[in-house]
This record gives sequence, C-alpha cells and structure tokens, in this order.
Amino acid sequence: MSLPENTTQTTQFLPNEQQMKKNIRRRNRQAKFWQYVFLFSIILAMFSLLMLFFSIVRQAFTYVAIYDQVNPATLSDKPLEDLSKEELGNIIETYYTGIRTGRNDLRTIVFQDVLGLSINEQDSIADRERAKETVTVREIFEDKGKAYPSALAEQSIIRLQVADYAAIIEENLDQSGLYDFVIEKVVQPLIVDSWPIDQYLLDRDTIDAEIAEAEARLRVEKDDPTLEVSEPEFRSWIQWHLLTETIDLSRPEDAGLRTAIIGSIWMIALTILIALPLGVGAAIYLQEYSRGGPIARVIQTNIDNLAGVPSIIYGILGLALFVRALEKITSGSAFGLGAGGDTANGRTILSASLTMALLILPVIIINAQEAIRAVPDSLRQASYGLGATKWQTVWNHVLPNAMPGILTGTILAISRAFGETAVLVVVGSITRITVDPSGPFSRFTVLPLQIFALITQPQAQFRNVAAAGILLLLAILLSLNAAAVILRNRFSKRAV
Amino acid sequence: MTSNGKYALEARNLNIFYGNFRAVRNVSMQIESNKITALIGPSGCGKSTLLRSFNRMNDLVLGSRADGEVLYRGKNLYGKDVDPVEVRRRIGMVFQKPNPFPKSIFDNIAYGPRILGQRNKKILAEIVEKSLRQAALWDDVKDNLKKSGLALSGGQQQRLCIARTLAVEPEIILMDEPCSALDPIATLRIEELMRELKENYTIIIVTHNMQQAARVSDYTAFMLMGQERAGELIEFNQTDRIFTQPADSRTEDYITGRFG
Amino acid sequence: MTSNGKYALEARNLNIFYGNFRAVRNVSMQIESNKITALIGPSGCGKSTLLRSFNRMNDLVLGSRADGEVLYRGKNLYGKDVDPVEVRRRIGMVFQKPNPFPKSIFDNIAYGPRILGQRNKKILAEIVEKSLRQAALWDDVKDNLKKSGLALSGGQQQRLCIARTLAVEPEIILMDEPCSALDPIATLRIEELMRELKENYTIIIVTHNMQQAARVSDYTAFMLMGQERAGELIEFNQTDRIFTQPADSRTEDYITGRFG
Amino acid sequence: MANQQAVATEQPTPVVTRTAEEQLDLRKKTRLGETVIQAFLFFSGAISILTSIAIVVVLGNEALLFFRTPTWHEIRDDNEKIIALATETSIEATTLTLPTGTGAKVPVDAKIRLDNEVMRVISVEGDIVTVERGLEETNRLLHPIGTHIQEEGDTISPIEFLTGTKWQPHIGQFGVLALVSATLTISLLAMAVALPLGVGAAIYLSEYASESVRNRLKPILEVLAGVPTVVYGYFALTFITPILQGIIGKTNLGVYNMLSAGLVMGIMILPTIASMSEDALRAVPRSLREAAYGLGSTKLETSTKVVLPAGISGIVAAFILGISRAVGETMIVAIAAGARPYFTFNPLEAAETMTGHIVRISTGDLSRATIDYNSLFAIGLTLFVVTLVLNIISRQVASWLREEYD
Amino acid sequence: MVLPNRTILDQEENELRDNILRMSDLTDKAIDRCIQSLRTQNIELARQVIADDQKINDLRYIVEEEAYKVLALQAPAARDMRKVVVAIHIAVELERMADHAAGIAKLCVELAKESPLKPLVDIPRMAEISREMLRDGITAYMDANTELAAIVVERDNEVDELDKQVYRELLTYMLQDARNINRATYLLWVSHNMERIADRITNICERVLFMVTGNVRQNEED
Amino acid sequence: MVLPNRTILDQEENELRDNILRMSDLTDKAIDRCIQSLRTQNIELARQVIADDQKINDLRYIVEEEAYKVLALQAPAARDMRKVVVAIHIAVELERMADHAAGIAKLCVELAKESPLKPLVDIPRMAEISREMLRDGITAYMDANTELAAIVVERDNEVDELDKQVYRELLTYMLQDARNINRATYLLWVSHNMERIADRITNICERVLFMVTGNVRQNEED
Repeated sequence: MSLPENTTQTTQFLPNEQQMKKNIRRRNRQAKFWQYVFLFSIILAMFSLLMLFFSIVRQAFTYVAIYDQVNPATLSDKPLEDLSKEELGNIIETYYTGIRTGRNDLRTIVFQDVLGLSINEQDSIADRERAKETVTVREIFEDKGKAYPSALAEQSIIRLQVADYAAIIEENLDQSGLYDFVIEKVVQPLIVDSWPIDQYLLDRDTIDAEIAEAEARLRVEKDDPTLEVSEPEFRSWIQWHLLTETIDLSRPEDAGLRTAIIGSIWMIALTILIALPLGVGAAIYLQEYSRGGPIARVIQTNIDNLAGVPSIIYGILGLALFVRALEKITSGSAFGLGAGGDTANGRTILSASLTMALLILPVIIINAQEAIRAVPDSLRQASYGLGATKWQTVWNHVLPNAMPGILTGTILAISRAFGETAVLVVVGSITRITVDPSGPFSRFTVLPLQIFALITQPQAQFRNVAAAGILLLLAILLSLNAAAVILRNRFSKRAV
Repeated sequence: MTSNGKYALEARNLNIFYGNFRAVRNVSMQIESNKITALIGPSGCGKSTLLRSFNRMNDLVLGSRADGEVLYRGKNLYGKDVDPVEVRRRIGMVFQKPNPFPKSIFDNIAYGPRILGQRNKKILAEIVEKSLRQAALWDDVKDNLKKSGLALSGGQQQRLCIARTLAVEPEIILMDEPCSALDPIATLRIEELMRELKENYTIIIVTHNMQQAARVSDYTAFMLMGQERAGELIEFNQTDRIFTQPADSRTEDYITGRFG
Repeated sequence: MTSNGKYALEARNLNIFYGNFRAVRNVSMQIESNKITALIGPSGCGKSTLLRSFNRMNDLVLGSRADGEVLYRGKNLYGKDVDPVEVRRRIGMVFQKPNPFPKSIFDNIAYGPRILGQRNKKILAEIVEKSLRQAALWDDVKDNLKKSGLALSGGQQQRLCIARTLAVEPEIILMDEPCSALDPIATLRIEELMRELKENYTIIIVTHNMQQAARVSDYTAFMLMGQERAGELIEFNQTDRIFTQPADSRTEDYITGRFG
Repeated sequence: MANQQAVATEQPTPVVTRTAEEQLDLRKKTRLGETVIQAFLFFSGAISILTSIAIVVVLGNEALLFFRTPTWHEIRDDNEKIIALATETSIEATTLTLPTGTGAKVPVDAKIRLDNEVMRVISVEGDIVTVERGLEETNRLLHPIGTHIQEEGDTISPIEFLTGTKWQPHIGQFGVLALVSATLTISLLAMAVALPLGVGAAIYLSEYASESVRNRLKPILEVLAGVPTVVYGYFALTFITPILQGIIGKTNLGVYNMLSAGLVMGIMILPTIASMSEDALRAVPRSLREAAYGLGSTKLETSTKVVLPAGISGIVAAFILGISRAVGETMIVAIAAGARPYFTFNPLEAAETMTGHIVRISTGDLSRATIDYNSLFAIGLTLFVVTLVLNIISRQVASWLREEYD
Repeated sequence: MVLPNRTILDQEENELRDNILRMSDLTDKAIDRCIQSLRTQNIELARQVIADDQKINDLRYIVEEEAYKVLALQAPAARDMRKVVVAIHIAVELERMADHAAGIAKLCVELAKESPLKPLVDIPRMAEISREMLRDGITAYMDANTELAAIVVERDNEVDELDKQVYRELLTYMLQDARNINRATYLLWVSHNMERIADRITNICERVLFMVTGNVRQNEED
Repeated sequence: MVLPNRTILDQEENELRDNILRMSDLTDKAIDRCIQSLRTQNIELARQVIADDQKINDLRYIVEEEAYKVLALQAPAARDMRKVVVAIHIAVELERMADHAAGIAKLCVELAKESPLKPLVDIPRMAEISREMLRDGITAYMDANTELAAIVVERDNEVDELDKQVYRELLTYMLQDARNINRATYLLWVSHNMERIADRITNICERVLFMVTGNVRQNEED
C-alpha cells in the first residue's frame, strides 16, 4: 500500500497508481466482509448439527409427571415401604384375586420372572399336564434352585391358585423386592406427561399448569378426587431395558428395542456377506480387467446411475422381486425351512438383506473403484515389469493398497444400510414384532424402522423412547464411522 | 558484480523460517536491473524459498516468517505497512508447472488488469495483445483468443502464464523452475523469451538445471545447505565467472559434479 | 555399429499402433549386448513407446498393437505363443518415477523371486543382498532392510527399483527416463550405476536429456516424429559419432538446438 | 570402477538359474486360477446390470398393470355423497341387500367390488341385488355392514396420470402432480437452504480455514451427512416444527407442514453439498491459487474469481445431486410433512410427496391386486426417471471437471 | 531439458568470427606494413606494427575468453563445438603471426640504421604469397570452404622455396663482404619469420578442414 | 538434472594426461636421439627419430579426438573444461616439437655425409636445456604447478641466447671457408629447430598457467 510510485514502467493501460491504491483499500475491505459471510455459513452448519443432537438429547432425558393407577392409600394405611413381607404378600394376593385373569397373570410371572423358564420348557410342562401327568412344584423348583413353600411341594405347578402363586413370589423375594413388585404390578404408576429437560429448567410455570390441568382431568376421568399427579421428576429414557426388552406399544416406559437391534444385526451381517465380495469383485473387474473396454463402460454407467437411485425405489424392487417373485426362496420354504409361525411370506431378513445389498452395492463398488484407482499405476507397472501375472499384481499390490479405502467405503455403506428406513418400510418389515428373529427366514424389524414406528405413535412419550432409540442408533453409527477413520489411519500409516 | 548498477532488489541479512526450522540463513545479495539472475544449487538448498520470499509468496505458507530486509526501491518489502497484495503485483511470478486459469486465453490475461480495476474492453484487448506479443505468443493464438488456456501445449501454456504476468506490468519477474515440466524444444523457446524480456524486466530464475543457468543468466547465485540444513548463499557472481572461474571451491565442486 | 557383436535384441520393421494411430513407424535396429543404448528425440517422437514394446509393456495399453518383429535370442517376442509375463521377467524395466512397493526394502526385492516360486528364506536373503550390492545400495540400507522402501530418498528409491529388477535376473534392462524425477546429484549416482551394470546387463534407456545420453550411452538412436505423427528412427550410431559427427542433418540440427 | 570389480569377483553362487544357461522358453502357460477368478469378477460386475434391468422391468411391468387396470370408485350421487352401502353379507350369500331408501343405482350386468372382492351383478330387484361372487380370482369375504359398493371406472391414461392434480384413489383419481407439487416445493426449499450455506461453508473450509480447523470440521460435516434420515424426520417434527409454530403461530402452521420438512431436508443435504463442493474446490490445483496471488489478488478475488469458477462444475454437480437426493428423500417427509396428497405449493401446508405416499401406502398391508399397490410402481417409475435424469446431468457436469484438469 | 540455445550460440559464434576477421585484418596489415617498412626503411611504419601487435594480442585474449565462456556456458556439440575450439587455435596462430610481423618490424628498425644491402625481390614476394594465403585461409574459415583451405596448404611450399632461395642469396652477400653479414643476417631473420607466418596459415587451414569435416587426421606436415 | 559425470570425466582426463605423458616421453626421446645422432653421425638413430615421428603424430590425433569427444559428450565446465582444451594445445605443441626433432634428424642424415664441421658444444647444450624444460613443463602440467611453469618460461631466453651464439659462431666458419657453408647452414637449421622446440615448451607452460588460473592473459611473448 505504501510502496513507492512506479516510475520506470509507463502504465499506459492500467489505472494510474493513485487509483490503484484506492482500489486496493476497497478490495481489502470487500475481502474481509465476505470472509465473515463464509465463516457464518460454516458456523450455521455446525449449529444445525448441534441443534439436531440437542433436540434428541432433550427428549431422551426428560422430567415426567406420574400418577398411580391404583392409589397406594387404598391398599394399606401405612406407607408401602414400611410394610412387612407378609403384608405385601397379602396385597398381591388381594389385588390379583380381584382381577379376572389374575391366576394366569401370576403364573406367567412365576414361570418367566421367578423361574426363568424358556418357551420350550413352558410348552413341555403344558403338554405333560395335558397328558394327565402332574408336574410338581418340587420338580421344577428344585431343578431351577428356587425356594418354594414346602406345603405346595407335590402340587401340580399349573393348577396352583392365586394365593399359592403369591406365596411363591413372597418366598423368593425379600422385602424391597416385594415392594418393587407391588409398585410395578399393583400400583402401576403411569406417566401423565413428559417435558424436555430444558423446558423443565426454563419454563416451570407451564409445566405446573399442565400438571394441574392433567390432575383435574384425571380426577374426573377416574372419579377419584384424591388422585394426585406427582411433581415432575427426572427420568432418563436411556435405560438398560432398551436392550433387553421387546417393544410394548401400550406402555412407553417399558418399551425396549431388543428385537429391533437383533434384527438390525442379522440384516447387516447378511448384507455384508452378500455385498462385500460382489462389490469388491465388480470394482476389480472394472478397474483391472476391462478398464476402458465397452463392457466396462456399460457397467460403469449403470453403477453410476444406480448409485443415484433413491433408496425407496430399491424398496419397491425388493418388494416385487424378493418378497413376491422369489418368495419361495426368501421365505425359506424352498429349503423346507421357516415353516414355523414366525415367517411372513417373503418378508424375511433375507429379502431385506438382498435388497439392502443391492442398495449399497453401487456405493461399495464406487468406493472400492476409487480406492483401486488411487493405487498408483506405477505399482502395477513395476509388478508387471517383474513378470507378474494379472491376478498376482491385483492380489499382491492393488488389493493391499486399496484395502483401507475399500474398508472405509464398506463401513460407510454399512452405516448407511444401518440407518436406512424407507427401503424396509416398503419391503415390509414388521414394526410390532416381539419375537427375536432366529435366522435369515425370520420376520424381523430393525432399529430405525422401530424408531419410525415410535415417532408415529399418538402417545407423546413414545417420542421419548424414540429419542433414546435414536441415541442408541447414533452411537452405533458413530462407532462405525470412528472405526472407518481409525482403519483408514492405521492403513495409511502402514502404507507410507 | 558491478557496484554502480541500479539494483532492482536487495536482500539484507535475510533469514527465512518455517516454524522453528530455518530454511534460508543470512542471505545478502543485490539483484541488478534488466538482468537475468539465476539461483542454483542442489535440492533442498532453499533456492525456491529464497525466490518466493522476494514477492512474499512465502506468506501463504502457514508458519513461515522472514527476518531481515528485502529492499525494493529502498523500501523493505517486509515492513509493517506493506501490503503483500501490492508487492505481488509489482513482482510477478511464473511457476514450475504452467498454471493457466481454466478460462479463455483472453480472460487469463485480462484477469490481472480486471482485478486492478480496468474494465474498459478496448483497453483490455490492447493489454492482451501487447502482453501476448511480448510473450511471443500472439501469432500462435491471435485467432483463438476464446480458446481455453488449457488447450495449449505445455510450452505455450507457460508463455501464456508469462504473458499473464506481464499484463499487470510488474518490474521484476520471478521464475521458479519455469521449464522443468517442459520438453527440450519448449524449454529453448522459453529461454529465448527470457532473454528478450530482460530488455524491459528484471528476471530472477530458480533452476536445478545448471546448464540452463549457464545458458541464459547474467548472474548466478549458488546456494548450498549449510549448518542445521539451512540454505546459505555460497557464491554470487557473473555467470561466466561462476562457470569458468568460481571463487569458492564448493561452487567448483558442484558445477564439475564433484559434489556429495 | 559393429556388426560382429552379439545382439541382445533386434527390431525388424517394427511398427507400433494405438488403435488406428501409428506411433512408431518401421524401426529396425540392433541392440548390442553389454552396452548402454540411448533413445533420444523430442517429446512425442515415440521413443518411450518403442522402449516399452521391447518387453511388451505396451500390451497393457488398451488397443495397442505391434507389427513386425522384435528378436530376442532369435525368438520373436511378438510371436503367437509367447507369454508376455515370461518376456517381462527376462527384459526388466525401470520407470520414470521411482516406484517401490509400499513394503519393506527386503520384500520389495524378494517380490520378484517369490512370485517366481522361490520360497527359501536363506536364498531370498542372498538374492536381496546380491541385488542391493549390484545396485550400490547395500551399504546404505543393510541395517534397515525392514524399513519401508518409501522411506528412502528419491535417488535411493530408484536404485531400489533397479535392485528389484536385478533380483529376477533379467538379461536386458529397459529404463524409461529413470532420472527425470531426480535431482542432479541423484541423477549422477544412477548414471554411474548404469555404467557399472553394463558389465553384466544390456541397458536401453530413454531420455529426453540429451546430455545424459551423451554422458552415459555407448550407442544413441535419434528418433523424430515423421509423417502422420509417427515416430521414426532417424539415426543410430555410436554415441560419440552422433554427438560429434552426426550423419543426418536432422540429428545435427537437434543436438545443436536448431530443431523446430 | 573398483566397486564394480568387487561385485564381479565376489559374485555369489547363482540363486536363480541364470537365463543364459537354461533353455529359452517363452511359451504361454495356462493358469486355471486366473481364469476362474476372472469369471467370478465378471459376474460381480454383471450384477449391477441385472439390478438395473430388474428395476426397469419391475417398475415398467407393474406400472403398465397400473395403467391397464380399471379403477374402482364408490357409487356416489351428484353431490359426491356415497350412496351405495351394503348390509352385512356372509361368505355364502349370493345376494346383497342395500339399505332401504338409498336409491342407489347399481348397474346391472356390470362388475362391482366390495372391499377387494369382485362380483358381477346378475339382477337388481329393489334393494336386493343378486350377484356372482369371487370373480377374477378374488376370495369370497365376509363384508360387514356399511361396506362401500364400488363400481368399475375407466383405466388411467399416462397423460391423466402425469397431468392430473388430484390424487384421490377412492374416487379413481390418480394425478401425480398432487404428489409432485409437494416434492418440488420441499426440494426447492431444501436447496434454498443448502446451496448458499453449503457453498459458503465449502469456500470457508477450503480457502480460509487452517488445516487443523478443516481437519476437525470436515469429519463433523461428514457425520452430519451420515445421520439416518429418520433422525432428521424426528428433528423436524419434534424440534423445528414447534419452533416454527412459535414464530409463525400455530394457526398458520400445522404440526405437519412442508416448511419444516424442507428446512430440515436442507440441513440434511447441506453437508453433502458442502463436502462435495469443498472437494471440488480443493481439487482446484494449488498452482492456480498461486497464480492468482502472484498477480496480486486478494484472498476473496482468488477464491471467487479463480477457484470458484474452476470448481464450478463440481459445485453444479453437487447441486444437482442435492436436488436428486431431496426428490428421493423419504423419511423426513413421511414423518414431518403430513399425508395430504393435495396439489399445493404453499410451504405452510401439509402435503404428501411421492416418496411419502409410497411409504404411507406401504405401511398398510397392501394386497397385490389393488390399484393402490400398482400405483406405487407408477409413482416409483416417475421418481426413478426424475432422479435418473438429474443424476445423468450431474455426472455430465462432473465430467467437465475431470476433463479440465486431466 | 537441455538443448543448446541457438540465439546465444549463433550470436557468440558470430562474435568469434568477427573478432577472428578483425585479427586477420590487423595481421594482414601488419605483414604488409612491416614489408613496406623494410622496403622503404620507414622506421615509423615499423614502430606502428610493433605497437599494433598489442591490439592483436588483446583480440586473441578476447577470442579465447569468449570461446572458453561459450564452451563452459553453452556446452556446444558437433560442429558448434569444433567452431569454438578452432576459433581459439586460429586466434593463437594469428597472434603468433602478428608476433612474427612485429619481429620483422624490429629487424626493420635495425636495418634502417644502415643502407639497404640489395633491392628486395624475394622477401616481398614471400610476403605477397603469405598475405594471399592468409586472406584465402580466412575466407576458407568464414565460408567453411575445404577446397580453398586445401589449396592454401599447398602454397606453403612456394614460401619455403623462396626462403631457401633468400638464404642462399644472402649467403653469397655475406661471403662477398663481411660487412654485409649484419644486414644479411637481419634479412635472413626476416625471411625466416615470413616462412613461419606462412606455416601458421597452413595450420589455420588444417584447422578449418577439421572444423568442417570433424576429422582430426588431416594430411598435414609441419 | 545435469551434472558432469565425474567417473567418466576423471577417467577421460586421466587418459588425456597419460597420452600427453606418453607423447612428451617420446618427444624427449626424439630430441635426445636426434642430438646424439648429430654428435655421433649415427644415421640409423636419425632414421629412427624420423620414423618415430609418426607415432607421436598418431598420439596427437588420439588426444585430440578424445578431447573433442569429452567436450561434446561431457560438457565439462571450469577447470575440467580448461584441462581438456589445454590437452589439445599441449598435444599439438608436442607433436610440432617432435616434427622439429624429425627435422633435425633429417639434417643429421645430410650432415653425416660429410665430416663434422666442429665439435658440437652449444647445440647439445640447447638440447639439454630444452629437454629439462620439457620435463619440467610436463611436470608442471601434471602437478598443475604454476611456479614451475613460470620458471620454465624464463629459461627460454637461455636457449634463444645460445641460438644466437651458435649463429655467430657458424657464420665465422662460413666466412673462413666457403666449403663449410653447407655444413654450417645445416647446423644453423638444427639450432633454429632447437630454439623453436624451446619456444613451444614455453607455449605449453603458458597453457598450464592458464589451465590452473583460468586467466587467458598470461604475460607472454613469442
């Protein structure tokens, strides 16, 4: 800016020195301004990401207001936690005697929660009873190593009465266990409403008003003027039972995602098995064997186009091809499999994986091609120059050097498959399934689809469950991405 | 080195650092006007770094820093209130690989005048013609000014880049191995162009091709990696002295292939 | 050209095509054993193409085709039942840019013998040492054989590539501008290595650096782009004849810079 | 020279038989492994072609069926009121009883349909309609009281399909523009958000940000691109919509609306555009920047007058790919945009896009013979063609980029 | 990467030729003048020749420096290279010829102190032939004319014959009268110098032959 | 990209030196023999010298060809370049010296036909000095020893003085007796040839000075 005047050069064409100096001041100002504009863009993008995560986290950790469906006051005069084992046992007995299916409910609780019997074991007990054989309490309980009142030792385990089952439960739990049991099964607290944590911190008034309103409404509904809705209490929707429980579309607080997670894992594993060898094989064929040839050009164009086809189209394809046309194979009936109750025509994990494999195949191929293309030609020439055959060259040099890229691309493709929803909606995985898939020919659901189903539930608390599910999903995807990054770094370090 | 000549550029105790690494140590030299000065030396001796410090192109490298002075018309280019944008206009640069913009030939050359504020189409056309003529490219491209600069051959591209530099009317042109990507015949043409240009411009060229320095330059500076891998100026003299009677034995060793 | 020498390779009326384009026209030449033969000429004159046809590396280019004969020990390399994989083992190649595999130095050199079926570790170690010694690299790397080949300097990398080629014991080594990516000092070393290697090998080198051909080669072939842009062999003779008394005026024009 | 002598004298015992001593054998060797492998690799490559063929055949075939199948619609009076209802009909019955006084005109000798069962009207006597049941391979079903009686309408012509603005399957109207309008509105909204921000962010990352900042921000952007779309849908529904409602007012903006879906879709596409544009800008050789700086350009001039034009084809490709993704995007619209297949461009309204509609009709268990099921393929075909065209354009543009620097 | 730069090379070659031409012109003049001074006993002219010798020396240095510069900087090959090296040889020969002329001039100064021994016939004849040879030799160099160069080489014999004749003649003068010895001796030296001048022209022509053909082995004799 | 290749260059320079050494050895021998032949009237020896001249000529051609090859192929710079060019000059000078020796030998053959004119003192002395100069000059060249070269240049005057002395002495013989003229004339030529030999050694030493210093302008005189 303050350089001396240019004296030797006659600037016949350019603006004169004075003007140019003025210009340059303006140019520098302009540059500064736009720098901030560009900075703003990136900040906004980052801010969106932040908001995205925030919107989910705030729904996964909420304050909830609860009311008890059975008022504890009607059960006992004393506070429940002060009651003795016996008194709690009585409450259970009384409660279950009062409902129609009480005996069956209690039996299920004993079989599943106390004894931990599998479905098969339960079935076999039922069969033996049907065959007029008495299955005694002692036989089962000693087998499982659980306590039981000795009076019931020779009784048939199926034919016990409510009081007997209650006694068994009482026998197997201590006081606090019984208390929990009473709260869960008898008092049955229900979430009235939930509020994101930020709202709780910033906007208590609305929350209090809403609680009051809900309380008034419930009192009228339940015809119970003493009914109270609790003060907001903190609840994390990320809970262990997300992983251990199946979906329960009646009670959001108990809903788990086990079936969906197992379904996702099955589907992804099968998808990798199908897509990876085919994808890498195709990439090698295109890059190394028919580079530039007419067949390669046709295939290449094809793959590029397929990569841009919306996933829902693959869903439609899968629906028509795998679910319907190839139903015999995808349902497993062609192999004499899947005759059990858990098949759904062609709507099996296999169909979904095949569809998903087709969906991610172009992504894998293109990434693998990119990785293979990035292997310098000089390495191939060096190898050929030493008298290596084509496959020797590919196997010894091209693949090892392209591996990080191929793996990274594959992981990214998998993470896409993991989060993919639309395809499976169309292929028709089932959202209300509670039975874990047992093989490729099972019905199934997957995590994102389950989340979709939860979001579309009318009851608002399912969105909290969905938020928790999303966090789980994101955690898995982030670990996959991190794995891709680590893999890439480790390989690239070794290469150089 | 004549001492009464007019100096286009003068380095005084110039040190250049990348972070903590000193790339060039304590260089002092005076570049005579309207001459071709060549910087030679083995790889990594800092000759490119030194060249790029002459128009503050090094500023673009993160963490680079210059110590000492580079005087241009008595003004230190590394002074506080000096705008590198202004410096680079007056001290142009031609790079190792021809790097025309992916625009038409015309727009390539008009780019500089345009950002300097020249909008008049007629004048721009004049600048383009004059610059192309100076770069000995006019006759080759005058009918194809709308053609992409990338459609030219390597040697023509490099001449286009030179024309583009001339269009902003610099006083000094820095050339960083301008022929290393070209074939022998294109190289020859660029060298002849350089000899024509020195009528009006001061040229400083980095080359790792010793013969090129011998053929085209008037002055030659020989650099070597010294202590701590910092580049040092070993000898600076008229080219024929450097190549027939070098004063420093390291220079003689280098030019006669005894080095290393 | 002495006529009583033993020829390592002989081209007879060789034409090389890329699709419909004839890149090299009607070349006949005899390469003497244990000599360095240089191919020189301007860019695009087909010298690289000709070189690559000598070990059928051109086969790897889509649509390339050779017409005529390349005789190697009386056998036409372009004969019907000749396996190019076999050919390339016997006629090795060193490329423009050093291209070591991203493996250890040891594995770089052992690669060739391994794919040929040599699994014995002791023998492999012997081959590695011998090859590295021949390439004058043993002393530099003997303590670091596990180091990556890419960790070496450019010149060392190129010598590693030469050692790698030697490991499969070729008879002829083709070099395609082996020094164009190297600095002057590394170039010097490679040239000296070539002179040592010619004791045991026949070397054919393409270079666009005329001085390099002058310095290191015993025979020089000068090529030019002829009709329809096809490369033609203009003159082939002993290097000192080519550079002091060329028979063809086009050769003289080229080496004295009168070309084009 | 001395060195060479040394090598010559201490030549170790030959480890591979030197060629000179062996018989010269250059003959081809058959390598079985190589052939098998090549065959497998070719098969892998061919899969993609098979996929394409399958897509075209499936979509085309089923869409053809859609255009060939006559529509069914409820029998209505002139006021669009449904007038033909049946009383409960058992599986065995051969007559239908119409509720008295409806005055429905059930056509004699024509086909009618209750639920999915097709019947032929043999005669009409007052309220009693005698029918032949279970035609066209449909099953006899029990029909509860109040089941609508549908009569057969015309087939839908492709022109009608492409130009109609009403999508009301129950009255036999299948105008895909109703769905296209929503798709377009949301896509344009998305691009209006994603393009300026994406390109701005790309310029900042490639031209201004230091290497370390870029290395931190770029992966975050890529994470954003990898978030499943169902999450974005959640984001739109539970976060953006309430905020927008807070700004615009709940009366003006329903829970389901295109605005929220469009904005969030923009955020979803933004990382893709930013990342691709940044790649395109960084693919511009450093030498061009140096050339610009060397002529005395400021950073802004370098970025916008040299780098941006040089990378423009990459940015255009990113833009088109973004649109293509927006058009094909499903979950956001399925969750946040609503299920109202009406022709509208008002972003404040709820509407249903092509993809949203596909999802909605898929979630119900569609049986194969229905026209709804077939319409899915017609919409799918439309979507496929639109995105295919966009992708082809995108690749064409991107190939300019490659040509320029190769 | 490295082709000789023709512009510079042509320019340098031209400069070398010009300087050689200038030298040969001066040398020719020096021969002419020293013989004139001999004939006319013009001391002034002789002194002029002696003084001019320095100019020729300087030109030789210029040519040599220039030639070495070209060799080091331009690395010429083939005929270019021969041209440059031959320029050095020719410059050296010309400079030595000028030295011989200066030597003759010095003798002239001595001879002028006494009366002429005899009318000079053969020595001017030698000078005449030498000058012709010189001009032809330089023309051969300029035009790269090998035939002309070969002819010049042949003519050296004429000068040799004349030298022998002059010697015999001068010997008779010395035998005649011992007082002639001094003057005759000087003339003897003059004749020798002339003969050497012609010799060096022969050398030049042989260099020209080499320059054109590149063949070192010309049929030459001293 | 382009540095001279030292291995080749050193090898070529050594070869040039070896050949120069060989030439100087042969030349020294030629001088020695021709003077011996003169003293002993040994025609055989003289013939030998004449025959050997061809060997020296051949060596000169070899040196020249080699030098031009190096210049064209290796493009040497600085001292390398000077070494090569100087080798050409020295070879030419040595070859000419050998020619002179052969010339003396031819005169010997003539002289041997008659009885010796007088016992030779000064001419063998000249030869002695010349040979010393030659050996010192070549040593100076081999060792790049500028001091020794400068000393050799000085000694040329001794030979010049002796030449003049020989001339005066021979003149007295001629004046004494006309029958001596023939033999005296021959001896005169011998002396001249010796003087020229010494001259050329001076030239060699000046080239050596140039080779080492790179400075063309040595203080030289013919």
